[in-house]
Parts: sequence; C-alpha cells; structure tokens
Amino acid sequence: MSGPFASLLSRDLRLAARSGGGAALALAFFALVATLVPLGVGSDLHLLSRIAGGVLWVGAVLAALLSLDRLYQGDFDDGSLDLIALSPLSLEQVALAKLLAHWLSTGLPLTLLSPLLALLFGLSGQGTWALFVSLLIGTPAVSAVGAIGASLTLSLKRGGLILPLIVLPLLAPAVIFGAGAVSGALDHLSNGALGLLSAFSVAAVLLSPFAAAACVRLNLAG
Amino acid sequence: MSGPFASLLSRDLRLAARSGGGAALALAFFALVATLVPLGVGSDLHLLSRIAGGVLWVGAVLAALLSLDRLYQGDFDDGSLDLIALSPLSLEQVALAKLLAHWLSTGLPLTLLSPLLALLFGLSGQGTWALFVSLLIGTPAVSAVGAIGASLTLSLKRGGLILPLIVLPLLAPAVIFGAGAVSGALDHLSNGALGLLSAFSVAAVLLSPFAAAACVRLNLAG
Amino acid sequence: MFRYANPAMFMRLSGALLPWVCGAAVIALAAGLYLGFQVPPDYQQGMTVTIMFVHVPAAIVAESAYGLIAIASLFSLVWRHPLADTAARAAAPLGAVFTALGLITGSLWGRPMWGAYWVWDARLTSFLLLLFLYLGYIALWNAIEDEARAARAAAILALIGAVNLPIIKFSVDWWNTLHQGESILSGKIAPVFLWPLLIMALAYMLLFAALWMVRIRTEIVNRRARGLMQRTA
Amino acid sequence: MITSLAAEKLACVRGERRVFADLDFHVAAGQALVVEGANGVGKTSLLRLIAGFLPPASGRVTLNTDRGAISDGEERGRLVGWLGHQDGIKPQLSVGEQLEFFAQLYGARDVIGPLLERVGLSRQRDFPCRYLSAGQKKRLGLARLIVSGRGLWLLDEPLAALDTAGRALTAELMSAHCAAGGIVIAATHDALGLEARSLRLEAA
Amino acid sequence: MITSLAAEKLACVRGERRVFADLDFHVAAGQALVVEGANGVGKTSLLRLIAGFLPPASGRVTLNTDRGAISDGEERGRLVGWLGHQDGIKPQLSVGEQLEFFAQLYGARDVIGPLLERVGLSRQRDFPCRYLSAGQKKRLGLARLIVSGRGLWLLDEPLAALDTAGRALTAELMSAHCAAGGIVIAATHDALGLEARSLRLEAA
Ligand code: HEM
Ligand SMILES: Nc1ncnc2c1ncn2[C@@H]1O[C@H](COP(=O)(O)OP(=O)(O)OP(=O)(O)O)[C@@H](O)[C@H]1O
Ligand SMILES: Nc1ncnc2c1ncn2[C@@H]1O[C@H](COP(=O)(O)OP(=O)(O)OP(=O)(O)O)[C@@H](O)[C@H]1O
Ligand SMILES: [Mg+2]
Ligand SMILES: [Mg+2]
Repeated sequence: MSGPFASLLSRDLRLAARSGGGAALALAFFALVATLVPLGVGSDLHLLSRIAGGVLWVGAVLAALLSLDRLYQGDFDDGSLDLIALSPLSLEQVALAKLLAHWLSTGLPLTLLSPLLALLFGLSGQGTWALFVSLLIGTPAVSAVGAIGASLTLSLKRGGLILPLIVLPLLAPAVIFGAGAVSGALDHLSNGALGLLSAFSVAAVLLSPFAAAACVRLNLAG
Repeated sequence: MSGPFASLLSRDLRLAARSGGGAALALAFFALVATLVPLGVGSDLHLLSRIAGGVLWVGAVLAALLSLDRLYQGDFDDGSLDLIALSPLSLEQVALAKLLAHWLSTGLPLTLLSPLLALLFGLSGQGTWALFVSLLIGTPAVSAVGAIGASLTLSLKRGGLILPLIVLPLLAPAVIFGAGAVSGALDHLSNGALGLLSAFSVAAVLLSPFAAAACVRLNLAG
Repeated sequence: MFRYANPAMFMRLSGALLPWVCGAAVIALAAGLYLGFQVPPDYQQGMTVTIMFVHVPAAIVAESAYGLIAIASLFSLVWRHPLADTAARAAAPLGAVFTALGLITGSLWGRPMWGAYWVWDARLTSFLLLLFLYLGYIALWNAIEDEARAARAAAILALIGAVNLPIIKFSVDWWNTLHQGESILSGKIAPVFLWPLLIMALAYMLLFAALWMVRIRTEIVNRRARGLMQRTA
Repeated sequence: MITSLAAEKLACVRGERRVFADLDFHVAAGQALVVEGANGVGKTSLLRLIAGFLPPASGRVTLNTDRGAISDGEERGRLVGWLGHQDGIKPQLSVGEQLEFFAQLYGARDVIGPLLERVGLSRQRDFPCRYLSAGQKKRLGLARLIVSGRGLWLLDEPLAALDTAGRALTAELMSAHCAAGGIVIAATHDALGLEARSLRLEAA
Repeated sequence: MITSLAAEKLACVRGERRVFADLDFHVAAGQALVVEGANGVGKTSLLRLIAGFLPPASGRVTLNTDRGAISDGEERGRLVGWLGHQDGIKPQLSVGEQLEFFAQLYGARDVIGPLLERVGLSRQRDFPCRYLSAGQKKRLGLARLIVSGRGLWLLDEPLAALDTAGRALTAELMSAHCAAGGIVIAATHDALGLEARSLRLEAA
C-alpha cells in the first residue's frame, strides 16, 4: 500500500481528519439533524418510527453532501490539482481515489452510526437492519453522484451552493429506494427496493470517475 | 446609501448573487429538502402535515447554514478581510453588515418561500401563517448565531465543516420554539412559543456582532 | 471565421422562418383558446376542464424540452457543434417556465378536483424534480463565466440528467404505488375535448419553437458582442 | 497628517516561536523604509504588527500625527494603506467594481477611470478579476492602495509578479507618496529603485 | 529521456481572447529557456499549454524522447515538473508529510531529509505548512520539484518571494538539472542567474 493511488487516498483521508474531524463531523451533523427533527416534530414514538427511514436517509444524504464541495475545490484553489494531474495517475484514477476517500470518511461512518439513531426514532429491529443495509449499499452512490457535482462546480469560487441543487435531484432515486427498503421492512413486505438501490449504486459508481475526470480536465484548461 | 457600511453590504449581496444565485440557491436547497422528505416518508398528507413544522424548520436552518461558511472565510482566505479591517468601519459594524447580508440573501427569501412549501405538506392556513411568522422572527437568530460560528472557525482552512457542529446545538431552541409555534397553531393552542422565539432572536442579533468581531480580531492576529 | 459559419447560417434561416412560426403560433393559440372555451362543461369536472387545454400541452412541452437539451448537449460534446451549446442554453429557461406553468395550472386544477393544491402523486413528484433539474442546469450555466467551459460542463450535466431522468421517473412511480395511489382521470377523451387539446398542443409547440429561435438569435448576437469586447480588452 | 512612526523594543512571537525582539526604528514623514532579511525572518510579521493585526509580544509602535500619538493597533490601522501577499481580489467582480467598492469602503472620492489608466488596466475595467494574470492583479492592488488615500503604506513584496514597467511605476508611486509627506514601509528582496533607509532583520 | 521540445505555430485563446499566435521555438535537452514579456502577455498561459492543461487553439507542442515523440497533452504532462504560481501546499499537513506525499504520488524513491536540508527547511520538517512564510513555501515547492524527478521543468516566476540565498539556490538547481540533460522553461521578470536562451512574448 504505497503506490500513487494509495498515497492520494491516504492523504485525502488525512486531510479530512485534519480539517476538523472528517468522519466525526459528518457523524455529528447526521446526529444533530436526527436530533433536531424529533425536537421539531414531537416525541410521539409511533409517528417517529414511521418517518424514521425517510428522515434518516435524507439526513445521511445531506451529511455526506456537506463535505462534498471540498472534494476537489481545495486542491483546485491552491494548485494541488495541477500537481496531481501531472502525476502518474490518470484523472480517472484520481477521481476514484477521491470517491473512495469521501465514502470512507463519510458514507461508511454514517452507515455505522445509523443503528444508534434508529434507536432514537424507535425503529424496530427489522427496520434498523434495513436502514443499515440500505445505507451501506446506497451511500457509495451518494459519494459517486456527489463527486460528479463537485467536479462540475470546480471552477466556481464558491460553488458549494450550486452543488446540492445539482446533486439532490439526481439522488432522489437513492432516497426513494433506501427509505422504501426501510418501510418495506416495517410492513414485512419484500419490495425489491434493495435490489434497485444496488443497481443504482453500481451504475453511479461505475460512471462517476469518468464523468468527474472529464469535468476536472475541463476545469484545468480554464 | 453610499457610505462604507452600505458599500460592504451591497458588495456581499452582489457576491452572494454572483457565486451562482445567492438567494435562489438557498431557496432551491430548502425546496429540495422539502421534496426529499416526502419521498422518504411517504405521500400521506395527514402524516406530512403533522411533521411539516419540524421538517421545514430544520430544512430552513440547514439551508441558511449552507452559505454560512462563506460569510468570512472567503474574505479571510484571499486577504480581503485584512483590507476591510483597516477600513473606517469597526469590526462590529463589519459583522453587522455581514449578518444583514446573510439574512437578506437567505433568511428572508426562505421565509417568503415557506408558505409554498407548507402547501406541499398540506399544512392548514393557520399552520402556514405560524410557520411564516416564526421563520420571519427566527431566521435572524439563525444568521446571528451562524455568524458567530463562521467567525470562530475562520482560521481553520476548511472550518466550514465544523461550523454546523458548533451552530446547530445553539440553534436547537430556535427549532423547538419555531416548530412549537406551528404545532401550537395546528392544535389551536397559544403556547407562547413565538414570544420565546422573539426573545431568543433579539438576544442573538444583539450579541452576535460583538462576539463575531472578537473572533475576527483573534483570527487576524493568527 | 469558421466558428461563426454555422451560426451565421442559422441567423439567415431563422430570420426567414421566424415570422411564419410566430404567426402560426398565434393563430393556433387563438383557435385553441376559442375552441377550448366553447366546449360543453364536463359532466364530472364542470368548466374546470378548460384548464386541461393549458395544462396538458405545457406538461408535454416541458418534458420534450429536456429531451431537446440532452440531444443538443450530445451534439455539443461529441461533435463540438458551435450552435448546439447555444441551442441547449436557450431552451433551458423556456423548459423551466413551461414546467412551472404545468405545475401551476395542474395545482389550480387539483384544488377543485382533489381538494388540495398538491398531492404527492408519482407524476406530480417526478415533474417537480424535473423543475429542479432545469434549475440546476440553468444555475450551472450562469455560474461559470467562461463560455466554452460553461457549455461543456452544462452539457455533461444535461446528459447525466437525461440518463437519470427515466430512473427518477421510474423510482417515483414505484415509490408512490407502494403507498396509496391518487387516481388521475384517465383514458378516453371525447372528441369535443380532444380537438381543442390537440390544437393547443400544436400551439404550445409552435410557441416554444418561436421563443427558442428568438433566444438563440439574441444569444448569438450577444456572443459576438462579448467576443469583440474581450478581444479588444 | 502623519509626522512619524516609531517602534521601541518591539518583539514578535508567533505560535511559541520568538521571531524577533528588541527592534527599534524611527521613520519620519516623507521617508521610505525597506525591510530586508532572509526568508522566514519576520518581515511579513513586522508589517502585520505595524498594521495592528498582530499585537506585539512586548514593546510598542507609536504613530505620531498632528492630532497626537497613536499606540492602539486598531486606531493605527485607520491610517494604513495595505498591499499584502494575498491579493484581496474577488474573482466574481469586475476590475471596476472591485475598485469602486474599495473606494466607497474607504470613503475615498477618487475617480476610478484615471487610476486604472495609471496602472495600465483601463482596458480591463469590465473584465472579471478571475481572468487577470498575476501581474495584472498586483496592478489592481496598487490602484487600491492609492484609492485608500492613507498616509502610511505597508507593502509586502510590492514588486513580485510585476514586469519592468510595473516596477518602475511602483517606484514612481512610492516616491510620489513620500514626496507628499507619506511614509512607505516595504518588505522586499528586490532593489526598490527608490531612495530609502533599510532595516535588516536578523534571525532571533 | 527527453531529447528536445518543439513548438510549432502555437496559438493560445483564453475565453474569446487570442493571447498569442504563431509561436515557434525549440529547446534541446540540457538547455534552459526564459519566457519574458509584459504582464498579461501570456507567459503563464504558455506554460499551462506546454504542461498539457490548456489545449492549444492551433499548432502543437511536441516533446521528443528516446521512446518517440509525444504530442498528446496528458502524456506530455507525465514528464513535467511543475512549479506554479499557486503553492499547492496544504496548511494542515506538516512540511515532511507534504513532501512525502508528493514523493509517493510521483513514485519517487528520494529521501526527504537531505532534500529539506538542501532547500533550508530541515528545521521546519514537523512544522504545519500553515505557518510557513511566503519564501519558505516557495522553498518547499522547489523541494517538490526535485522530488518529482521529471525531465521537463516548467517554472512560473520561480524567484518570487525568495531571498538572495534562495535565488542562488534556485539558479544552482536549474543549472544542475540542465547539466543532467533536463530542460528548464521559466517565466520570469527577474534575471535568473543562469545561462539561458530567451523567448520574448509580445502582445498579439
Ligand atoms: C400540480 C399538479 C399537476 C402536475 C404537476 C401535473 C403534471 C402533468 C404531467 C407531467 C403530465 C404529462 C404530460 C405528458 O403526457 O407528457 C400531465 C398530463 C395530464 N394531466 Fe396533469 N398534472 C397536475 C394536475 C392535474 C390535475 C389536477 C388534473 C385533472 C384532474 C390533471 C390532468 C391531466 C391530464 C388529463 C393529462 C393528460 C394525460 C395523458 O397524457 O393521457 N393534471 N400532467
Ligand atoms: N478565461 C479568460 N478569458 C479571457 N481572458 C483571459 C482568461 N484567462 C486569462 N486571460 C487573459 O489572458 C492573458 C494572459 O494571461 P497570463 O496569466 O498567461 O499572463 P502572464 O504573461 O502570465 O502575466 P503575468 O506576468 O502578469 O503573470 C491576460 O491578459 C489575461 O487577462
Ligand atoms: N503561528 C505560527 N506559529 C509558529 N511560527 C510561525 C507562525 N506563523 C509564522 N511563523 C514563523 O514565523 C516566521 C516569520 O514569518 P514571516 O512570514 O514574517 O517571514 P518573512 O520574513 O515575511 O519571510 P518571507 O521572506 O519568506 O516572506 C517564519 O519562520 C514562520 O515559519
Ligand atoms: Mg513574507
Ligand atoms: Mg503569469
């Protein structure tokens, strides 16, 4: 584990951790959103368990989104991206490393935290399991679609705001399938949501490095 | 309207608009969150109207938060803040101008959009009115508390990530009172939530410029 | 000079066509509206059925416009056709406006029909998401100042959106049928309603075409002006 | 009107590190001071200290004006014209907008047009700053410095990125500023092309 | 091994603006080329074009190596050592971490310690880059350039922010690189202190 790919991956993970927490922050944001919603909605556990899947999935997507605009922007602004582009890695490999780093520092921790938050919402064991599995399958898609958005908005000095506008509509299927899996589990239906989510996720992850690399190329030429 | 204060205010508004939409983007984010939640929670309007207050308040806070880390960070990173600090304005005035610019470009538009989103959630007329008023009163507090957080995290290169962590817990009262006002209106109770929210908001707005100025001073010395 | 060869041709062609398209649009619109207000009240919906004549065509044009943008984007990315970017860019705000029109007329119709301005029905929801796709696309165009770069970035986004749009639509259908379904009135439309509807659909398409051409023309002119300005700067 | 600037027993600590100590100097109105020294010796720190951003670890900076002596950092800042390392330029604004904003912020009544002419940017007036080259950005910084109308100029490597003509222009502007009774303190590794006293910082 | 670099009828367009056109030059292995010209004339653009970031509006750049001629921008980039305007330094990483990362990224086997010694940063090895002075950052950039082990050096104002010793060091490094059969192309407004051919860009 010391090739160029690994070194880029580990640097990105280290930077995520150094810029104040990395995983910890996405987690904290996720947990905060999950706490604020019951504060606003009220403490009726029956009601909460019914909205848990949806709210937690939306919360996870937003938490992952939060750190997305730093995926390329920082490296672009300070010239690191120039140097990375000249390295032996192809831009596709760079995009893959960054996708992976983002998932490892947000998607995965979010998934691991989700059972705890499910508890706060009074989600049943089956619902919790469905939430966990759907997040595990679905968060790579969030990182993948997000990475495209991040590379598209690269040359905008403060593109962070456009990012959600571009990314969230594209992620609607992930939310629908993910939350659908949870509600399916609650109603003891097997509705195929997980299968659809997997398909969406695989397609997104396969497509993303190419699209992102094309966008980065575009922006380096600017 | 051409003194230093007005010029800073109008520059910040212009920058918000130029970096891709300003108000429009916060609005879009708000609307997107409001759309994603039903996608996750399900289409039952009765259920949705019960969680509307909480979800929309949380959505508004998140939308406002999204542009917060740009409040000082951009000016700090490129050295503009040095130049602004040397201007005839005191740092407290600078903080007030920035607070105002943030509210005008996010809080106010979010408030104005809220009735439309209330419609999507099937909120009653009274609930809608309560949501509107509570946002009108409460969003300045969001900007004010957020401005403190933004100035605090200034010297962290990517402090934007820590920001929500600092700001969201401080904003829990706003969410509780705001959503409380909505649910009160739905149950035809007058629960004093709006009064508490107003007090919170006034205190936050009065305190914020001083706290923010102190943090900026600290960071310029770094 | 080669860069402007194609737009120049377009300017000439559209200049000749535009009056005719505009004229046809106005005539069709007038005829459609006239016929539309002539129809007998529907036994179920009363006079609100006339909303159909503004609603359905708007929805159809809104959906087609995104397809046009995607096709233009493909041309722009693969063949670097200089007109394609301009065409895609010009179509987006129109598409967004027609989408908004469909949403507004639909919800105005929904109030008397369903008793609510909005229900989370699959078709409505996917249409709302289409509006967001338009807005993101427009925002991206406006945010990137460098023309050429904005064009390519927007084209990539449009294509990704085009791939994802069917998935969104499909997932929303799937989502909604899991819960309760709203029954939109379906099926057989009587000829009295059909003819005005078809004429109105034609009118909307002509209207879209006319506005599209005008926007492309102004964009070409603006581009030339900007180019001149920058070259002298 | 500034009459002189004096530093007494000035010391600077950054982080845990003592950068310099026991620094004394005196600059009278109309004089220029060049701060020299190896990389990392504390030139930028000294300028930030004089501008009032950094509080001195010990000692003090006094700015004597016709309205009395000023020792408070923030008050001193009100008389400072700053040209730092970072350009302070917003990519989204046009060159003209950028300069107009600063003119208004500093309450200056200057006309923008002739100023842009002077620094060689008049053709770029409506150009977004994003597209400026490094030297063009520096020139915009010079225009901003003039528009600030301040008496005490603090310049951090003012010649970097400028071409020959730009360097001559900067020297000219500094001379004119001194001739008008202002003070110039510049940290640089280059010859400024200007009659100036020199302050050489040594590693502490 | 690079044998030479040739540009034929090179033209560069940025935005709608033609920056330069019909540029021809040829640099053989072991030679240095200094790119000069007024601010905004297109020096940085030329370097980005050679590095393969910017596609040329017309004409082409060919890099001749012992394995054949390379015209593709991205392929050419694999042989480029880059020292740009922007420092490419992460404030959160320490000097050592920063350099180690680049060494690994570029697949270099260099030892970090002696290199930091050479550019005068060995005492700062565990220092967060956030606290480096402008000149210290530039020195780190130089170390990174060496560690890249590339044959074609593209340097944008390599002397800016460096002190006298730093400038001498840079000249020495460039000479050594040329002597080892490398190519140096540097855009600068200063005297490089190096035997080099000069290419003067003129406004189009
Ligand atoms: C905000 C609310 C509404 C929205 C967003 C909406 C959207 C749409 C969309 C996207 C289409 C598809 C056009 C196409 O075929 O390509 C459509 C068609 C149609 N809508 Fe709506 N609609 C709304 C409300 C209504 C209401 C309340 C009614 C009447 C009860 C209605 C009646 C129809 C009819 C009759 C069609 C044509 C159906 C067909 O294609 O066979 N819509 N609408
Ligand atoms: N996207 C763009 N659109 C239009 N013009 C641009 C764009 N980007 C750069 N320019 C212009 O291109 C010219 C060349 O810029 P470049 O940075 O190459 O200059 P330079 O020779 O490096 O100048 P300096 O000596 O100041 O560093 C400048 O005049 C700049 O204003
Ligand atoms: N927060 C900090 N903690 C510790 N050391 C610091 C901190 N900030 C700066 N330094 C150190 O203080 C010293 C002075 O830095 P300064 O930027 O003033 O140098 P300089 O003389 O301007 O150098 P240059 O010629 O490279 O611009 C440097 O050695 C730097 O590493
Ligand atoms: Mg310095
Ligand atoms: Mg340059």
